[in-house]
Amino acid sequence: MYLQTVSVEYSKEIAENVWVIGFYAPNVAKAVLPGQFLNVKPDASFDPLLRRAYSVHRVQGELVELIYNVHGRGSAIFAVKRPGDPLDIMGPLGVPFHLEGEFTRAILISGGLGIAPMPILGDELHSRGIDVVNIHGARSAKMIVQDDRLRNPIYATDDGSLGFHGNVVGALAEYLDKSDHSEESLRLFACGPNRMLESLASFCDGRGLPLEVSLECQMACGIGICQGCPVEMKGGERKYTLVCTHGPNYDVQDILLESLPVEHG
Amino acid sequence: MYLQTVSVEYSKEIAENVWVIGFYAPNVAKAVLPGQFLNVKPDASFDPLLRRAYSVHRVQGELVELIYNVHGRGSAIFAVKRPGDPLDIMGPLGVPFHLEGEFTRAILISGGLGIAPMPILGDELHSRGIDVVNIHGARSAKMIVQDDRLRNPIYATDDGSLGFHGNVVGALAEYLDKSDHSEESLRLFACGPNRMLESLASFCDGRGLPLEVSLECQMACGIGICQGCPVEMKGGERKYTLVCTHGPNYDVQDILLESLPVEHG
Amino acid sequence: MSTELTIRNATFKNPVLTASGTFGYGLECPAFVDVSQLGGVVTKSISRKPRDGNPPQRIAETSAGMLNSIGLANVGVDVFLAEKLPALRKAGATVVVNIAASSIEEYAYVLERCEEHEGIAGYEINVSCPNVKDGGLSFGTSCPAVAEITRDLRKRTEKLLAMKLTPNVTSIGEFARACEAEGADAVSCVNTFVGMDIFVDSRRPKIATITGGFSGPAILPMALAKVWEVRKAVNIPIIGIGGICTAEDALKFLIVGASLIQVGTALFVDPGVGPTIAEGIAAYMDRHGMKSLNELIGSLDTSLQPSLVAAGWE
Amino acid sequence: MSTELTIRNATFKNPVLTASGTFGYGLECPAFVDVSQLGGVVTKSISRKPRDGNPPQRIAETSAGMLNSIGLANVGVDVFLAEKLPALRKAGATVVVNIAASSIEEYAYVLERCEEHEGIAGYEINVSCPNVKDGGLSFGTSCPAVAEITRDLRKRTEKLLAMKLTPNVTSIGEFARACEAEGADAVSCVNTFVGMDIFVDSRRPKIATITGGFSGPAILPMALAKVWEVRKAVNIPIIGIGGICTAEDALKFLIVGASLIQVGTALFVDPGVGPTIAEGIAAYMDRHGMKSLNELIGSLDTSLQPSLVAAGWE
Ligand SMILES: Cc1cc2nc3c(=O)[nH]c(=O)nc-3n(C[C@H](O)[C@H](O)[C@H](O)COP(=O)(O)OP(=O)(O)OC[C@H]3O[C@@H](n4cnc5c(N)ncnc54)[C@H](O)[C@@H]3O)c2cc1C
Ligand SMILES: Cc1cc2nc3c(=O)[nH]c(=O)nc-3n(C[C@H](O)[C@H](O)[C@H](O)COP(=O)(O)OP(=O)(O)OC[C@H]3O[C@@H](n4cnc5c(N)ncnc54)[C@H](O)[C@@H]3O)c2cc1C
Ligand SMILES: Cc1cc2nc3c(=O)[nH]c(=O)nc-3n(C[C@H](O)[C@H](O)[C@H](O)COP(=O)(O)O)c2cc1C
Ligand SMILES: Cc1cc2nc3c(=O)[nH]c(=O)nc-3n(C[C@H](O)[C@H](O)[C@H](O)COP(=O)(O)O)c2cc1C
Ligand code: FES
Ligand code: FES
Repeated sequence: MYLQTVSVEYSKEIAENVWVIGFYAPNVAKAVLPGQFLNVKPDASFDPLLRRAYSVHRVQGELVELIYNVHGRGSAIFAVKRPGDPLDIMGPLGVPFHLEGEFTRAILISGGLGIAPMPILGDELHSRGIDVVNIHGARSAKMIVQDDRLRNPIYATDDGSLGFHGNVVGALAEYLDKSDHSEESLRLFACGPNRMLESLASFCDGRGLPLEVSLECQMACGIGICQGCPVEMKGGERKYTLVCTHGPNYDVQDILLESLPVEHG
Repeated sequence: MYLQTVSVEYSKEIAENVWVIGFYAPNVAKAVLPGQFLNVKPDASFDPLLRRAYSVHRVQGELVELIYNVHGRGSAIFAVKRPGDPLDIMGPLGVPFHLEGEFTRAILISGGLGIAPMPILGDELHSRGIDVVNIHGARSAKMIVQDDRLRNPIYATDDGSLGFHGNVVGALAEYLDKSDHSEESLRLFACGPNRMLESLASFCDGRGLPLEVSLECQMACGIGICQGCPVEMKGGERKYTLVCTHGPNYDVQDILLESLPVEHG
Repeated sequence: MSTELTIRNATFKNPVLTASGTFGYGLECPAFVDVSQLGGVVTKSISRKPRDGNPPQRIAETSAGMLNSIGLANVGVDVFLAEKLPALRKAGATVVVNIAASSIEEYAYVLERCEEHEGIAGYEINVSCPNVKDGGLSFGTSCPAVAEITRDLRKRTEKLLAMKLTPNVTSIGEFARACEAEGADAVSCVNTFVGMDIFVDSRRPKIATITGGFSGPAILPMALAKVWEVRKAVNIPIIGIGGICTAEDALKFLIVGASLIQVGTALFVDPGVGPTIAEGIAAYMDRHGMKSLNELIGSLDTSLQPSLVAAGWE
Repeated sequence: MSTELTIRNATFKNPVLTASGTFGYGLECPAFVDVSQLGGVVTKSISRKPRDGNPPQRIAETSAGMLNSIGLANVGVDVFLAEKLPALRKAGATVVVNIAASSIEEYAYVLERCEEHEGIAGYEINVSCPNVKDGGLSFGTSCPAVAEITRDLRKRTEKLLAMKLTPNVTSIGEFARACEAEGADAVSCVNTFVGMDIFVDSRRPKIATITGGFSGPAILPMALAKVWEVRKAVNIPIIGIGGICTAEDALKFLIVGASLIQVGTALFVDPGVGPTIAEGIAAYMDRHGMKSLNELIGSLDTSLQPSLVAAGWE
């Protein structure tokens, strides 16, 4: 884990309100595992005060990329960063996606900015010889990040303007129906709005599909020293798990998704 | 008086820790009079919260220039502005230098950043057919803004690295001794550290020279609504005058310079 | 859709007022600010005699806030009534006169002088003043003193009487209850918090009075909590104050339970922000299909908050 | 030049401690943070039994500050003593155990359990806890309750006993005097202020408990004023806390009268800032030719402040 100031290479809009920020960080590029995040300080001011968590999106050599929505005051500051501007990052943080166990195909399901951790995860799985399919949904075509490097993408839009007309759960159902792959050899990874994760979880539960989810919740420290990021567990000894250090990636069986708030900020 | 967001043309260092920031503001360029200032918001954050006052340095057509030291958190933000960045300005504010009355030669005396209002003042006096002499002092040559456009400059440095070896009061005494000009037709204008103004004031008092000073003091609003910027008057009905709206330019006879604090921030 | 609101016999065309001491007499403001577009203007605190105020320096900036020790500099009630009030009326402002004093008699004197004049919508009583009889301790931290001032002034006016409370007490709800019991029409929450700052190199205080009044966006969460405490304590209208810079900030106070709000420190950054905030509130009401301010005021939804008795301590 | 300081029998190698609840158990911190370079580590509040803490959400960001309602989540005294304390000692930390409880008996129980163990430099008592006997009202806002806790615990330990005061009272000096009178070695000033924030669109509170503890750079001027008030009230050492992010901030507290300081919220932004601040203090002392912390502590120069009796009201 490193705390350092790097220099921005670019920060640019790649789909409607989807921005990518890239910078060279050899130590992070080398250490980071899929599903881990960086905690980034918007600027030196105390307003905004706290760091923001961003999943590592992709690593190419020593170049690290994050993607983000311009949502509030923190991200608005990232959006006006220019090449050469300093960027204060801490990480990699969190427990990576759990990739142990037997599976031959992985379905990476993302809603909106939930696409963030998928490229680095897809790359890793691919290098392990696992088939990767991406199901990526958004409200409309213009919000979809159409990235040629995304492995086997299936797009879903609420308004039908691109790919499957409907949400990612619908697209997943269709894919599974058409697919010749045996469901036993599948592993699902998902990231997106909490309500999307809930409906995906109940779908997977019905079909007996193993699902790993990457969660978002309000954080202060990102390293386990504030106890600010609890999510309720489905039984077990402890009532809560801390998303920043025990997560953000969980087997959906272990947590109570309903305990996650709908709103942030 | 205007409240508007303009676009930065440049912000660059022109002497050791002396920076100039330029922007087009046709309405301000047209309205501003020598000695007036703008109140500038460092950025959209609430930290720093308040606007900073900057004397208008020079106007060329519709281009307005301010100069500043990088001193604290506000000015540090100005220093990293790039061409095209937004700049939130309010002004022109304050009572301009008093130019009424008979005089044929003006001596503009400045210490350090006190040079700020002198170019625009020199230009105006020159256009009125008045001779202009600038006496500009700093600790050392590298902190001196050597600007060819400055009218008849005499430099003074504490370390003797440029021009007169000593402070501006010494340089002024030397100039007056050498000058053939009658002291009756002179008017002095000064801006600089409060302690420089004090010693200049006592010098002028001794010689019976009319001196107008441009003051700096901590402000919150710059427009007379907070009562935060008092300076004590030398008698008169009211005890205090508000630097932002009754000043910042005063006949030195009217105010108690000693009541100005040495420290800011 | 209407943003108008009446308290007692004072009607405000929208819920956005300027806070005392942060907008001068409402006359200094630049040409682009139209005071008639404000819900109202609360004047700088007016005292019996003119006051020079405290020596410099009076201001220090802090993270997202500022300290002040103006010392209630003002022109005094005579000049106010003769010069400032007529000008304010002419400009179309709804005027609330804020009164400061160092004894109950003096509060009464200033208010009664005002009562002789037309064009005052109501009074806001600044109790964060040194009580000379009590050795200079602030009236505002003594509940009996605040009750007594309220009782006395209530007898002297039929106009809107709002008591402006200090947040620097253990239980602001208690003070609000005393004001309600003595017939105040509203409570203004809050005045500044006590703060302090120093220069580390000279090791001297930044402002002449050592400690001063702390205001600005930094205090918003505390001011909001005080309004919430007062909302639970009384039924009279609350005027919410503290760190409001945007329509979103103002909405927070209205939703938590304020009927009107005041903008203070934010005016130093943008003297024209009052009408902008009023427009933002109206736009929000439109977006949420609200017809009147009453649908907004106190509409905080706590139904999803977990029961803390169950979740809480042991 | 030395930045060492001893209070009672606890010696701190420099005046910078981490604040309770903002550094976990001092063990979660990343590898680049060396706890042995800190003056000390104050643990998360430890209670008799483990506590899950409050439901989400527990955190909200505000201008230059944040709200929290963690609900004193902690592993309980048994696990703390068995697992956390030995690890902390091994890491070379000077350990101050912060204790939370809902009754005097419980405070005593936790402290006595700690007394059985080596390697504790002292105790900090968090009195901002709900007193079950008093219907859940905080001990911290009742002066007799704080006095009683101090008296009781003083009898039970020869170690450093610091009472951590809440700022949410009219007169914090009074609480400090009670602690001093009952034998406390120091007072820690301050715990969090009460704050609140809401989402305007859903009109719901941002944190589960509606109101929460407000901390961060926003509160610094108020915390500093509280330390100043306490400095004038008592002679025992003060531990200054509130919004400290830089060496300059820390120096302000020392100059106003704190003997030690604690860094809290700033650790969330930079968990390694403690040693940086300690270095900055040492550099300042060097620059000013100071040989010991005592030359710094309480060295505020108010000689130039105008006499406000003369300048002030009427
Ligand atoms: C593990 C993790 C990974 C994340 N990865 C990404 C990512 O790859 N891309 C991306 O755009 N965002 C991601 N987020 C959300 C991100 O951290 C920012 O909080 C979000 O971009 C809000 O931006 P803001 O600062 O402009 O919002 P503001 O309104 O300024 O935020 C105010 C506060 O609310 C918090 N907050 C607001 N929205 C969220 C949210 N959705 N989740 C958590 N906290 C929030 C902020 O962190 C901040 O503390 C992630 C969050 C977590 C916890
Ligand atoms: C009428 C007037 C004209 C001015 N003209 C210039 C100019 O042309 N060039 C220039 O560099 N500076 C000028 N100043 C000072 C300027 O307003 C800034 O305050 C100063 O640059 C401090 O910069 P900062 O924001 O980085 O300091 P910070 O440390 O961030 O300031 C903290 C607070 O202290 C105040 N402050 C700090 N230093 C001063 C100071 N010297 N005078 C008044 N307030 C201060 C700031 O305004 C702010 O409120 C002028 C001040 C006044 C009142
Ligand atoms: C410079 C200044 C002067 C003030 N003067 C007064 C005053 O004369 N009377 C009064 O009741 N409140 C006064 N206040 C308090 C404000 O009216 C308001 O209650 C407080 O600043 C909190 O609001 P804000 O954070 O929006 O500024 C003053 C505040 C400031 C900043
Ligand atoms: C997330 C969080 C948790 C805290 N938990 C405790 C606690 O368990 N016990 C305690 O005495 N204080 C606790 N505090 C208060 C801090 O120790 C400190 O007094 C306060 O935050 C002010 O300092 P700061 O502004 O530097 O954070 C907590 C503060 C925060 C922000
Ligand atoms: S964000 Fe601080 S413990 Fe998880
Ligand atoms: S700065 Fe506000 S009155 Fe002068």
